[in-house]
Amino acid sequence: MEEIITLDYGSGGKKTSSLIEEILLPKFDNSKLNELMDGAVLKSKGRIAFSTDSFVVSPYFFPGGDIGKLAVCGTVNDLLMCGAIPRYLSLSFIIEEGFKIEHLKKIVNSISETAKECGIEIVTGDTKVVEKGKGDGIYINTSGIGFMEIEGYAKARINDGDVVIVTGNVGDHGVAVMSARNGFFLDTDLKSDCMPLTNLAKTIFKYGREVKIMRDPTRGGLATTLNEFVEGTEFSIELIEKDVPIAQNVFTACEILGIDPLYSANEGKIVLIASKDIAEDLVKDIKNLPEGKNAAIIGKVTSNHKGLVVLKTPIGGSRILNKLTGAQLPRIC
Amino acid sequence: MEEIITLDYGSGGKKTSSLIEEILLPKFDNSKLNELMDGAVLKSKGRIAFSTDSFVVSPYFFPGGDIGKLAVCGTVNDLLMCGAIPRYLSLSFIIEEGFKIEHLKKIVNSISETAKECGIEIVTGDTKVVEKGKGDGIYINTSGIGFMEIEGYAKARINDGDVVIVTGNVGDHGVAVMSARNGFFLDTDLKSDCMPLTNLAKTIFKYGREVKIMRDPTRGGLATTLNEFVEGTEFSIELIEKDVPIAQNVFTACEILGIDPLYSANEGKIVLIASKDIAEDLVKDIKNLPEGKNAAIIGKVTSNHKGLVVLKTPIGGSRILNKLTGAQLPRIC
Amino acid sequence: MCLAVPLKVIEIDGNDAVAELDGIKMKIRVDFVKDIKIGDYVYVHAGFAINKLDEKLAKENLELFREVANAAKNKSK
Amino acid sequence: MCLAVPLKVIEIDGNDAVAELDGIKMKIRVDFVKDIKIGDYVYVHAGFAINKLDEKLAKENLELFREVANAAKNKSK
Amino acid sequence: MQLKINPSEVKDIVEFIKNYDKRKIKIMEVCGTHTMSIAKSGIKTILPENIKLISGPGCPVCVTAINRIDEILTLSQNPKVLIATFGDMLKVPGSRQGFNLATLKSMGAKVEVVYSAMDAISIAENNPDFEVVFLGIGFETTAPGTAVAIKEAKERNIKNFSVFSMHKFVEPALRALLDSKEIEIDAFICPGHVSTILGIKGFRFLADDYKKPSVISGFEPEDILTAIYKIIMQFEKNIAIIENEYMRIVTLEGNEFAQRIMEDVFEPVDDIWRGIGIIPKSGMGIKDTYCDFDTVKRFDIKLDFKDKLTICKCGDIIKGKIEPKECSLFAKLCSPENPIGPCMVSSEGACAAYYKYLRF
Amino acid sequence: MQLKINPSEVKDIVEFIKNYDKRKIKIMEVCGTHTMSIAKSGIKTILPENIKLISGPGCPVCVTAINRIDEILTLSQNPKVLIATFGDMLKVPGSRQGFNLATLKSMGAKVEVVYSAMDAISIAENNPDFEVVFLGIGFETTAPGTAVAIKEAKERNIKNFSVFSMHKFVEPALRALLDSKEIEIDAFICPGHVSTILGIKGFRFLADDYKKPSVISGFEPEDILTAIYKIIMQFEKNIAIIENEYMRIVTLEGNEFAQRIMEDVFEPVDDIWRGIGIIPKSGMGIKDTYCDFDTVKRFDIKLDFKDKLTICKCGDIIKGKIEPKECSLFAKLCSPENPIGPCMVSSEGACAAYYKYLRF
Ligand code: SF4
Ligand code: SF4
Ligand SMILES: [Mg+2]
Ligand SMILES: [Mg+2]
Ligand SMILES: [Mg+2]
Ligand SMILES: [Mg+2]
Ligand SMILES: [Mg+2]
Ligand SMILES: [Mg+2]
Ligand SMILES: [Mg+2]
Ligand SMILES: [Mg+2]
Ligand SMILES: [Mg+2]
Ligand SMILES: [Mg+2]
Repeated sequence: MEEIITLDYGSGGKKTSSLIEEILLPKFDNSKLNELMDGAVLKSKGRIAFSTDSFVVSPYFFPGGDIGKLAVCGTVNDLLMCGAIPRYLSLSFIIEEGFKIEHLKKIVNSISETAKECGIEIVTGDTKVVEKGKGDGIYINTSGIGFMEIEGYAKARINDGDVVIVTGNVGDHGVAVMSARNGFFLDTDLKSDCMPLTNLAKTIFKYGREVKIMRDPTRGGLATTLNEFVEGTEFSIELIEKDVPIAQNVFTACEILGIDPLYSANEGKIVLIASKDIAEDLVKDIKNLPEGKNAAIIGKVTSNHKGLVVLKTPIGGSRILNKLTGAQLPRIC
Repeated sequence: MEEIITLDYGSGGKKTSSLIEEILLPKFDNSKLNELMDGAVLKSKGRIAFSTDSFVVSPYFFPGGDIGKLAVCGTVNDLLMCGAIPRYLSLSFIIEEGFKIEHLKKIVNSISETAKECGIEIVTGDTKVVEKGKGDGIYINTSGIGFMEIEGYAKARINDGDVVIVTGNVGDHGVAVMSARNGFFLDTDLKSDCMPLTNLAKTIFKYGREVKIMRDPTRGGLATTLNEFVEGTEFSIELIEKDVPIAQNVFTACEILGIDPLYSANEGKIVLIASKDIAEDLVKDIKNLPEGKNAAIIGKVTSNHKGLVVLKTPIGGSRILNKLTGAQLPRIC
Repeated sequence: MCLAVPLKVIEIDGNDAVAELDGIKMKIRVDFVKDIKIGDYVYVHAGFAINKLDEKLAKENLELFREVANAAKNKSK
Repeated sequence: MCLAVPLKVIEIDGNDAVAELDGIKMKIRVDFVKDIKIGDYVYVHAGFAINKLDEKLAKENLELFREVANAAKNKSK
Repeated sequence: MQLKINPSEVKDIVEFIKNYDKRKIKIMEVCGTHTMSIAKSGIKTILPENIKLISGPGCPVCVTAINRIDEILTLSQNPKVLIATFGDMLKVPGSRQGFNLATLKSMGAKVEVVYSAMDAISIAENNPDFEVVFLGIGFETTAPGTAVAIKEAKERNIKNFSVFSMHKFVEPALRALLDSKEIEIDAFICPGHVSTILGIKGFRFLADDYKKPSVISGFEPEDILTAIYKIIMQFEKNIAIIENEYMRIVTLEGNEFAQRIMEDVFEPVDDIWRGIGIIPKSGMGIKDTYCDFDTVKRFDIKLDFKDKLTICKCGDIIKGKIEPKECSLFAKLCSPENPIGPCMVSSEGACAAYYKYLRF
Repeated sequence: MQLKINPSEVKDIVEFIKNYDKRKIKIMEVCGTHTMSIAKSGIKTILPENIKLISGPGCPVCVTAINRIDEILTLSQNPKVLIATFGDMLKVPGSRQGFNLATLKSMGAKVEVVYSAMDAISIAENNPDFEVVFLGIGFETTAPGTAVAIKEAKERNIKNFSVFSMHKFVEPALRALLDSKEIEIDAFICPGHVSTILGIKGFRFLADDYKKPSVISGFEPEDILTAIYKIIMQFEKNIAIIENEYMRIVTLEGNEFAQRIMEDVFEPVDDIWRGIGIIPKSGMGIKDTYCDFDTVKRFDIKLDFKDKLTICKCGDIIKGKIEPKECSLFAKLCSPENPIGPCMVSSEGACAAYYKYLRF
């Protein structure tokens, strides 16, 4: 029989140990984790960033990545967005009984590789097993600690005349995962953009406080993140629709399913607000990175519509771009 | 209609914001969390402990606590066991759609109260919603950061002649939860011992390096933790069965269900190995705390059975006490 | 083969009953233990009372242990 | 009312077909678009081809836009 | 294949319309997809004061009577029933506050979102223990697909599949609106995809019987702008004809195969429209030949045709009598997160479009 | 009620036994619960060399033939079937490596752990769409409860409940062992709870027919130590009688009500025991009166009675021929985490007890 996870693996006894020792430790070899204590004891430095996310993506293997890669990138990216260099990661699994050990190994492998790529150590972890029918294969939580590099990214620092920059095409992850999940398509080239934002963020860090705020526009997409930037402030964002980079196939998939790429999740993009003076240089620098080649200035900060994001359409019209209201669903109308 | 969580609450849009702003933030009011950034930026100090756990307990309300209290205590206790004073907590929910908002509020409330009791700040969080049938009401991950107080708890420091101490009755949590879950009993006084170990740990910290290692014997129970202490070492533990404190009702419930209290989870106990010289004093100190009144010396470290835990029975026999092998199940035989 | 524990009967309703020990109450069936009354102790296996535990006999059992212990002590000498 | 997108037919099997655009392939039904052949463009609504998109007519449509644009420009002056 | 023109050319049409101030024209865009496209492209923000676009009864979700929603929600509580539906229907509220397919699903009802009626058939085959009920919504563009699914289910003898038909004809609704005289509409932008099926002849009655300048339009901004231009021109020329802007796909006769399949399966029945009331012969009932696949008969649902009191003004909005912001609940009690009426639920609903895109 | 004596008094018995060196005595504890209690209290570690305790065929899980397990596992794949079982059966391996109820459950089979046969009836009532199959395992102590459940199901006309009876009689197995002469057993510790049902008379045959000193014993360490003491005394006195140490609950005639209910529902049938083979009239078949509740008839299961080849030596262990450590797989390929045979699965299995408690 194919090896599968049973409830025993979560009982805290021998099977749990064997899971840790045979599948996890060999991939995350480092002295902190090997102690197998209740937690890891770590060197710290000045101020730190701390972030957490649980990952529940379905399917857990999707074009362009898997839940493991996503779980590492997700927290690494959030730490970077705080202005920190990611250092330590915790890793916690909730596995549904019946999950294939082969799949777990594949996921663990991609966690390990992504962690290496990010230069982050996995220092503490946990594994729980839930009954069949009480999960969706596997859920992963990662929490991370980073050492602060640049302090003070905050919406309070956004100002009239600032510009909005995105580091690449938007909507890829959400559309790729939705397509992989719902089976409406036979085949596509859609791929999640899931990746660590390390190089992009480090490039941005160089511009110090000329960058006001940045964020990875994940759930809720670009539109929601931009709203978060200005809601409750005196400012609005004017977004130029035609300047927002969207891959042709993502655009087409959205047209077919009746969804909006501006609300579709990204897992490998940064959207930021920077002072106008350095915007061109910054975009040039970003474009020099392979993952930044589609970077663009997509809008600007104004005082015209306090707290709102306004989209300027190609025909010269304008409309409000709200936060996402409710999960996006394929529609016929 | 009763208010419930729907998928929209996890979409990252407006409903997610309203959940955070109306239910979570008011309970965890602190400036780090209020920023609602990708993570929290925190003051750190020298060396830190970092720990994570996901909590999947069923039922999520049980006698003596709920999943919220458990999630805070669990990570706080793990940090304490590392020799650290817990400071910051991350909080991540995986909620099944259909979950009652009233239940969520109750859980959030108990998280908030327990966090206050522990003197820990909840500084960053996440909320995901999964489809009906892909969860079990609610799962919670907490990760925590503590500032190191005592370094060097490690099994490498265990020595011949050391004694084993437990801070109170064992098996309470596991038996209480199993009883609440399986409905085999009509009614019991069984209660989880779920609580923060802060005061107990601080008392133990005072004994510095005279304490060799300590751990909260959660999943897998006392037996599994003791095995973890000596496995792979030159030493064994001799446990005196009659000295292990067990509440009478826990003992009886175990007899009825055919399970073993030594393998039943604890969520408010510490088991530790300390040098003989200070053992009596330490136990006396622990007994002075209300939560330590049943503390006892329950065994000693020997070199007789390398790597094993041996139980001395009341009739003068002995037997091996292994790690748990597989989840405990009620039996008739 | 067959775990069984002695519990005290605290409610009876036909073949259904409630038994208790140390605050742990459970529903049991008493189909094959007749003339049962509240306060009786029964051995319960898999949810069924398999027999009553007679207080007098329990005392005799204790006496038996003591006799054996005594005899053993004498023989060991 | 009815979203529909133009896709290119790349496989046909009776009333089942596969249509494609920008690498996105989907199964569609062509029950009510007869004399269809591979390479044809169809407008697809809710999984059904509702009509063929004639290349010649598409060009005429573009010309229409241009005419209108021209006329509008002249009128605006 | 090139389908779009150069933005600078579009600007010329925009410029003309923006500056057109000769007369007041109230144009109804019948189709919800037009409503959506107009809102998304910001066309309303460039129209001059004197040109008004009002949304018609062309959002299938919006026109579905609350009676039907209640019946569907009740049906979803049957543990044997699995509802297969287009995503559009998921959040349409019933008459009890907070009840919709999404919330009932989150409490255990079996609901699956499909992209095509054919998907519902596959679900039926893969779930033999469930009664799969497909919610048939939409106008003449969507109904032929449902008809194919019903025919296929019959041919393949699928026993656990049925359709709750709420399909509707566009023409009776437009006639009812025009006949009622409650409202003034000067011209129509006609639904491009319904016209694909019905042909230009399907909307000729607007010009012939009611003397309304009408243009069948596609869904790109340039399509709609061109249609508006052409309507203005009809007024300038003082004519009222039906024109076809969407020539790349709409023909004179439409898709006769689709018409035939639709006629084979459905027959006109009196139907109730949200906010409008009963319109004779405006609904598509499943013919007796296919009664085994009719959810209403299969579950013996007593269809309710009474006008249910609702505080929602969708009816007036659908009739073009008021604009969303004139509803006293708009953006206060009623929002996309907590919609009171269907016009706020559907992304192509007039209220939702207004709420999302135009509340500057 | 006081049921236990003072530890110091127990020590006196221990001391005696520890120092007893007059003769070799091989005692079989028939009951798996005794095996477990002996292991947990460490009695084996205080016995002198000349006194051996060997485990008998009294673990219901251990004696269940692999054929039955395979049949159960196959049955669990029926999507309509919900298996209700005592926790004991969950991990008993079938003949395909890695297959047991727990792993099949983790892949979607419906399996619920119950504490009582009556729980299985409640499950049947609460899951009318499932066929609830209760796995009837155990000897005369457990079978009466199953009999009550079957009678109740009949009375209450519960249509979706049946019992896969693998219940067994103890006597035929002990007779088979003693008759086979393959093994030497000098004396017996008789199962206390089976005796509660059958009475002292139920085990008289050991002394009368086979001249084996036998003591019915309770399950506390002092019970077992007393039984051992009494067995030694019988040898000292050169007698072979049946004695009752468990007097607080075991009577001469046993529980006649329970016997009667059991006889009403079950009848002796030839049955196969793991490692022993077919023993005539050793199994409890469900009588025809209750055939509606017989899983075997209901699902038309062709019971397989062929001896399946297995590498496990449980048979020899159950017969007292070898000790667990003499099996070449013991603690190597076979362990509680990955049990090959049932003796390693059940916590009262001889191999599991030895593995867990005695591998110093
Ligand atoms: S705002 Fe809401 S209540 Fe008012 S008409 Fe629109 S949908 Fe109905
Ligand atoms: S060790 Fe395993 S294989 Fe050997 S007899 Fe025991 S159960 Fe069977
Ligand atoms: Mg711990
Ligand atoms: Mg985060
Ligand atoms: Mg994140
Ligand atoms: Mg853990
Ligand atoms: Mg983020
Ligand atoms: Mg931990
Ligand atoms: Mg822990
Ligand atoms: Mg998050
Ligand atoms: Mg249309
Ligand atoms: Mg017994």
